[in-house]
Amino acid sequence: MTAPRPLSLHVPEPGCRPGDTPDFSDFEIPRAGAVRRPEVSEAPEDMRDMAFSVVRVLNKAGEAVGPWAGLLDADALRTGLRHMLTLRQFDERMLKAQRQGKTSFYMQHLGEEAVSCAFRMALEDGDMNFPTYRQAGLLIAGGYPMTEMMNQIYSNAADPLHGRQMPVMYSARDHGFFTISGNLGTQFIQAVGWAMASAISNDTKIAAAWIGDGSTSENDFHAAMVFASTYKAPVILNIVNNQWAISTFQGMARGGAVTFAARGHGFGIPAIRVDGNDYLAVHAVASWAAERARSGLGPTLIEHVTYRAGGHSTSDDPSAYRSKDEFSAWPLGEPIARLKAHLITIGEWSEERHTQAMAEINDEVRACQKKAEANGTLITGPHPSPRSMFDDVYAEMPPHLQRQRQEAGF
Amino acid sequence: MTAPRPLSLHVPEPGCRPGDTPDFSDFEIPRAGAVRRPEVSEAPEDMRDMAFSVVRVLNKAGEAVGPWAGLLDADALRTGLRHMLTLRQFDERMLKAQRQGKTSFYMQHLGEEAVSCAFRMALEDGDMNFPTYRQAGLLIAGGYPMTEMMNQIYSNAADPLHGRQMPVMYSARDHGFFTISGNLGTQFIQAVGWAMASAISNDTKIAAAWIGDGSTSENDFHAAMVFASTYKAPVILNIVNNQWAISTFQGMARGGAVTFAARGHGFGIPAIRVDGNDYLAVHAVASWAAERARSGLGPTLIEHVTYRAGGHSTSDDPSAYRSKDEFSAWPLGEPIARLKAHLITIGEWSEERHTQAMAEINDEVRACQKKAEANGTLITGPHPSPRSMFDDVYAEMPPHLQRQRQEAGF
Amino acid sequence: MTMIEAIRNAHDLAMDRDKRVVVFGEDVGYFGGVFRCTAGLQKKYGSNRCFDAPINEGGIVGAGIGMAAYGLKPVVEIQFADYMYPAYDQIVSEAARLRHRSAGQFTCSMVIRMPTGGGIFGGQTHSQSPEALFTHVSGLKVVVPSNPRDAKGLLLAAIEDPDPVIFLEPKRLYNGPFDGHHDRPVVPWKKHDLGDVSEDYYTVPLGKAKIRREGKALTVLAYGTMVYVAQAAAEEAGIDAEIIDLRTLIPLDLETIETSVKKTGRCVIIHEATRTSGFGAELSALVQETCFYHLEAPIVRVTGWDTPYPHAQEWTYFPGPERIKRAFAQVLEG
Amino acid sequence: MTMIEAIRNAHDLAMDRDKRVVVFGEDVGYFGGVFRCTAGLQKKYGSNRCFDAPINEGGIVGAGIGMAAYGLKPVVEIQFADYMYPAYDQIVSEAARLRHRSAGQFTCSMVIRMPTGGGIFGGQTHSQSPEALFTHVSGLKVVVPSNPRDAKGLLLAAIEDPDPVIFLEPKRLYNGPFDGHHDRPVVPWKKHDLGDVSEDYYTVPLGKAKIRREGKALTVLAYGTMVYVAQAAAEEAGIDAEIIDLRTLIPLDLETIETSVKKTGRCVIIHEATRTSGFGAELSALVQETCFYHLEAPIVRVTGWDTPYPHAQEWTYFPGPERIKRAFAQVLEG
Ligand SMILES: Cc1ncc(C[n+]2csc(CCOP(=O)(O)OP(=O)(O)O)c2C)c(N)n1
Ligand SMILES: Cc1ncc(C[n+]2csc(CCOP(=O)(O)OP(=O)(O)O)c2C)c(N)n1
Ligand SMILES: [Mg+2]
Ligand SMILES: [Mg+2]
Repeated sequence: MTAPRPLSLHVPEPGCRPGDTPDFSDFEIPRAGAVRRPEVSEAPEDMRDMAFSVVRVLNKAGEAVGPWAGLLDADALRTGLRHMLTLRQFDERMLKAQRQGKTSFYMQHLGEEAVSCAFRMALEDGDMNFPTYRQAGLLIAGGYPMTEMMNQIYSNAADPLHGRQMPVMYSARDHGFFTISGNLGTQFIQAVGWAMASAISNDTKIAAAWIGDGSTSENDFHAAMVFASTYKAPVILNIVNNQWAISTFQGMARGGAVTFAARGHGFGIPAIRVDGNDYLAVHAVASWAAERARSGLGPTLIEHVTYRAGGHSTSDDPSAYRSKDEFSAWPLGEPIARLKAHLITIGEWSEERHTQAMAEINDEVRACQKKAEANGTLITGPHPSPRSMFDDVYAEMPPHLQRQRQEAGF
Repeated sequence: MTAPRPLSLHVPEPGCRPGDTPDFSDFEIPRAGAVRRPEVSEAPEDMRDMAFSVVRVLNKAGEAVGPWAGLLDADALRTGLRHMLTLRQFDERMLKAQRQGKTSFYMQHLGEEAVSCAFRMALEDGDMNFPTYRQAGLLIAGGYPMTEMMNQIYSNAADPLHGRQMPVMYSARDHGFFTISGNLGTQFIQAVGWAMASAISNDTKIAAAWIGDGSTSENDFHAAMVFASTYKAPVILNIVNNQWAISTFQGMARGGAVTFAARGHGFGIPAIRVDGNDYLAVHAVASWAAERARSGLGPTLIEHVTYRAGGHSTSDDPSAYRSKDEFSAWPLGEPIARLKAHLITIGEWSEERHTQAMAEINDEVRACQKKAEANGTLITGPHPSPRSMFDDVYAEMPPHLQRQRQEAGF
Repeated sequence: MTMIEAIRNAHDLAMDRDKRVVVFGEDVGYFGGVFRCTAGLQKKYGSNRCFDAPINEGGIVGAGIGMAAYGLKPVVEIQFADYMYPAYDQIVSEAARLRHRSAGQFTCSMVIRMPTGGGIFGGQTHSQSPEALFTHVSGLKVVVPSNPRDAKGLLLAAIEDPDPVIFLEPKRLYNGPFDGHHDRPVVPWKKHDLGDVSEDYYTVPLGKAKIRREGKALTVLAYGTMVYVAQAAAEEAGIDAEIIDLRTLIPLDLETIETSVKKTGRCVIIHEATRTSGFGAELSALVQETCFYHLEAPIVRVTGWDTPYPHAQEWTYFPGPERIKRAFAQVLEG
Repeated sequence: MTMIEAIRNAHDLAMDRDKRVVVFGEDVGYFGGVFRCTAGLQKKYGSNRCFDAPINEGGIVGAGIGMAAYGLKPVVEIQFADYMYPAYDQIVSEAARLRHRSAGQFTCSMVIRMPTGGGIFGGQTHSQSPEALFTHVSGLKVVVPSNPRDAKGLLLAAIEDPDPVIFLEPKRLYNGPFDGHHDRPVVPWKKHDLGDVSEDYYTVPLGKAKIRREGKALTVLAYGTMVYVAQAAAEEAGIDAEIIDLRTLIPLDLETIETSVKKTGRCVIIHEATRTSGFGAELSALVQETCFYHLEAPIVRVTGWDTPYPHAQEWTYFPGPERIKRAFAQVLEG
């Protein structure tokens, strides 16, 4: 044996840092319609290919093609477009509100609107999402009042969470939206537990777990995979691969794997990659996974391939770690433009209707904001009473908290 | 859409519980020699098949066959046989010592001797194992003095760990054996960190991580996979699938996956399943993985398929949860008998030599035990001074521990 | 009943009465738990309600949180308290916070059981008493029973409780009231009044301490195994000690403590856990805050040392009767 | 220098001096950390010695332990102390125990840095002060600097230390000595004596407290941000308070504490963490044990409440100058 050569550490680096020219040429993207649609009952071992391709429905010409097309009629598509436009305008206004000091913090969805908006339409009322901070589309598409969201963001007197949580950490049980945790990943296994509970109770409801590409590294991801695999829990496990986790690119979490979806294979969990900027594809894949879960076939892992076009949060300036041109080079385009083009292509939409819709949404979001601001903002108040801080630590306030509340002067 | 049917929870059960007839017919075992030997540099994506088969060298006729054969000469094989026989006799004597009250606890290797004994011979001095409690073969095959092991087991005056650790929780830095943790799984990621350190230091040493089938469920398994994958750490990740984790069978941890080895695929880590009761196969696969690590090709995951023939520990009675006949039905046989038969087949061993070797080993183990017992046992003492309990909490004893030691009367 | 039987019986009654109660953990299903606390439940209630779990404590608690959020009442076992650390994030950041952060929309009625304490040659990873790591976390309740009758009633109260309850079972008490004299055989529970446990459903309310021995000379604050060690010490030293079995650490029955210390003017606090930042520190601070003008001597803590729990030297680590007698003398001298 | 610059400078000097020092954590490499404490290090020392990590705190610490066992000196960052829980098992069961359980064969010279404390509208998951969860764990050292000069010297001492050190950085102090008057702008460190930091290599020894303000009326035990809040309270109330900045919680400088309390006879303990079983409880117990006969009034704790750290009401949670002044009055009345 020859003397071994010295080892060295491999530290993955993105292809493109500030100043570099973005290059996504190693990202293999199949043509829309090219990827097969397996039967939901197909054996997990027989559909491993699904983790290495990308399900796409909308082609460059704006047509919906292939085996995953055809699920949504024009009305549904127009509703979807409206949801995405609403989310985008909501984001814009709240970003501005944050800059004006009306709140402390905000996180937007720019470029990823299709993921949560389309997914929500594949669920039934009563199903439960365990979201991260970047799926507000689940609320908007689910009809949760925007004013309530804003009340939460402003920590104002009407905040349903009494000012306790940071902005965007919504909770909306009646809208199938679990209370968002500031700790990454924890909710992934909880979703599996919720789904197990539904199965234990011989219920028909399913759960949807959400996690970011970066957060798949967290250990709770493993717990979720193990439990979902072992108990065949009726849960959809969603990875939103938006390419970035604050300043680290997805390769830091993915490591030597070809895709995040491939993580499912070690657990016998069917895994599908989907074009996350294609509203129709996300909806179709989500519906497929929901059918599997509801039929007792167990969990499905979905990797939504998308791009975080904005900063990580209002505390973040991405120009410090990535090229400003990356989003324009991003090969999957922009979800709103793509759905709009499709609707126009099939003759169900027009520039005029679009302009009009934008104006309507603008009015609506503004009106909500006005209502919310009437309840106060973080800077002006009124805020929820500090007294309420001592509530809900327990169902019943124990003596030591009563004493402390008194000590605090309430 | 039709009304969905009520869900129910899937709880995996082993095929065989006490009273049932063991049936391993669903365990697909290739013929010895049938599985290919990829180049170490083959792309991980091209060798996924290796996770779904079983590398075997020794066939039923006792011959070493196929592309993984030929690495060890007769001397090396006789040494291997001696290591396994020694480990078995060591186990027998220590089990008995525990029953006699000379120590509080013991864990044996019955049926799994090949795994750690053969693996050790594929490593170099200076490499570091991060073992569980069921790899004492690494010490025996590495030449660590048995008397020292017994001193530890007896918590006697000569115990190198000063009576601090439970029996079998050895630590032997100079023998490439990391201090065993009572907490399952924690050491798996530490091994990756050690390997990263070797790479950072441009060293040539590699690490070997060890975990049981049941313990792969622990979250640290994920941490290890993520870090090993991301940094291409020079580490061998060993899963010892001995079919049981106390009372739960391997299916509770494996879930819907076909094999544990498949866990590697979601991380782009090459994974090989090996007949853990085949000394030659374990050694060959370990050597292959070590070559990969040393060549800068990164981690390899090995699933050692074996069977825990004894109780989980001296606190456990397996007849409460599995059939007494399972081991005799176990299709991969018994590692010592198989290596012995091979040596006889190739004319390098005989029943007489075997009997003689057994007697020699018996003498050796007895002699070590006598020496160890001269240093004391748990029941008789002498024990390490309780005073030493306050040492090594920190390199230098801080004032509060000095005060406490005084309070304790030392 | 032994404490194991009492705990098993509590599970049985809870499962029988409330379909929402589900029981799981490592080796908990078919085998019935390494300490046999759940034996027979899977057979009786089916593997949908009592089942084995993968070896992943964070997963067990995390899945339990999801189930509780759905509306079930999970009662989970961590095989040894020493193995709760991988679940600590789920317990602290999630179970304990759910009600507060969601303003009551999502709650977590869950019991997390775990055997604690040493004296069984378990070494550093089968002997720990991590109660202080839970008492520091707002949103958790923390219970430590000291006998079968309480264990059953407290466990049923914990299962009824709408919030997460950490239920710490001193494993040295499973079979009898261990008093620290490890060289003598333990008298089994069936020979002890508190081992006489009704088969009926009853609860012992959380947050209420119990005076195990009345006395005027000094007050002992103890829980779990230490209650018996304190009793032995008091009897052997012939000291008129008032021994309070706290039973619940959070919420704490400060009233009973305060009344006693104001009466005796002297206080000894005992626990098996490591001293620094142990629960004894909080007790000491509270006694000092509430009884300062009644204290006639410094409060004394008798505890495990600030070292890992050793294997061979465990009786030097364990706060046995001799150490407690010395503390009594010290606090009476003061 | 700001505290951030001082910490960065300490990293730089340590890496320059000792090739074994490696630095990693989430966003720590290319970007230089969300608080910029490691900015420039990757560029200077290469990505073999300063690199980004996957988002897995247990993995970061676990890998660090392996590296330390190999012989490197990892200095890792947990992005916020609130995210240390997934690493808690590796810290408690492994890093803290390695030397003891292997009788010194394997050791863990590692520094685990994490920003702590609130007052930045971070809500319950960007504001926590979990020091008591570390002080209860034998084998760990726990450091909390209160200014740039100490932060640099203590960090260098921590890196030199042969054992695992938890290094808690009060993020509210990163840019200036925050005194709790959140309605006033913070004076930057460059206008403060303790912001005048030498570029040279120096250490501040672990285990030594510092008296920040001498006084005779009462003793204040504080650390981190609370040092400045206490100073403001003392000045505004015109009270002759002796303020001790503990700097290191484990090992604790009990001598300095004892001397001061024996002199003043009165003691106020302040921390931002939740009260029950906070480090204040241990301090109170120790002061009571060592200074009982000198105490003229009950020791008072001023702390965060036993609730999660709220977003909008954070100034009610934060122990500000007004609450501390009330505590001063209380302890002087007693
Ligand atoms: C346990 C934990 N560790 C670290 C953080 C800090 N943090 C918040 S978001 C984030 C990046 C997450 O990236 P990704 O999962 O890809 O989600 P994305 O923001 O892209 O949607 C980090 C590191 C946290 N919130 N919780
Ligand atoms: C964190 C943790 N959880 C639980 C245990 C208790 N325990 C000890 S061994 C064991 C079973 C491990 O099974 P496996 O990983 O298959 O290893 P084997 O004993 O078969 O070699 C369990 C549950 C532990 N030691 N640590
Ligand atoms: Mg992301
Ligand atoms: Mg096993």
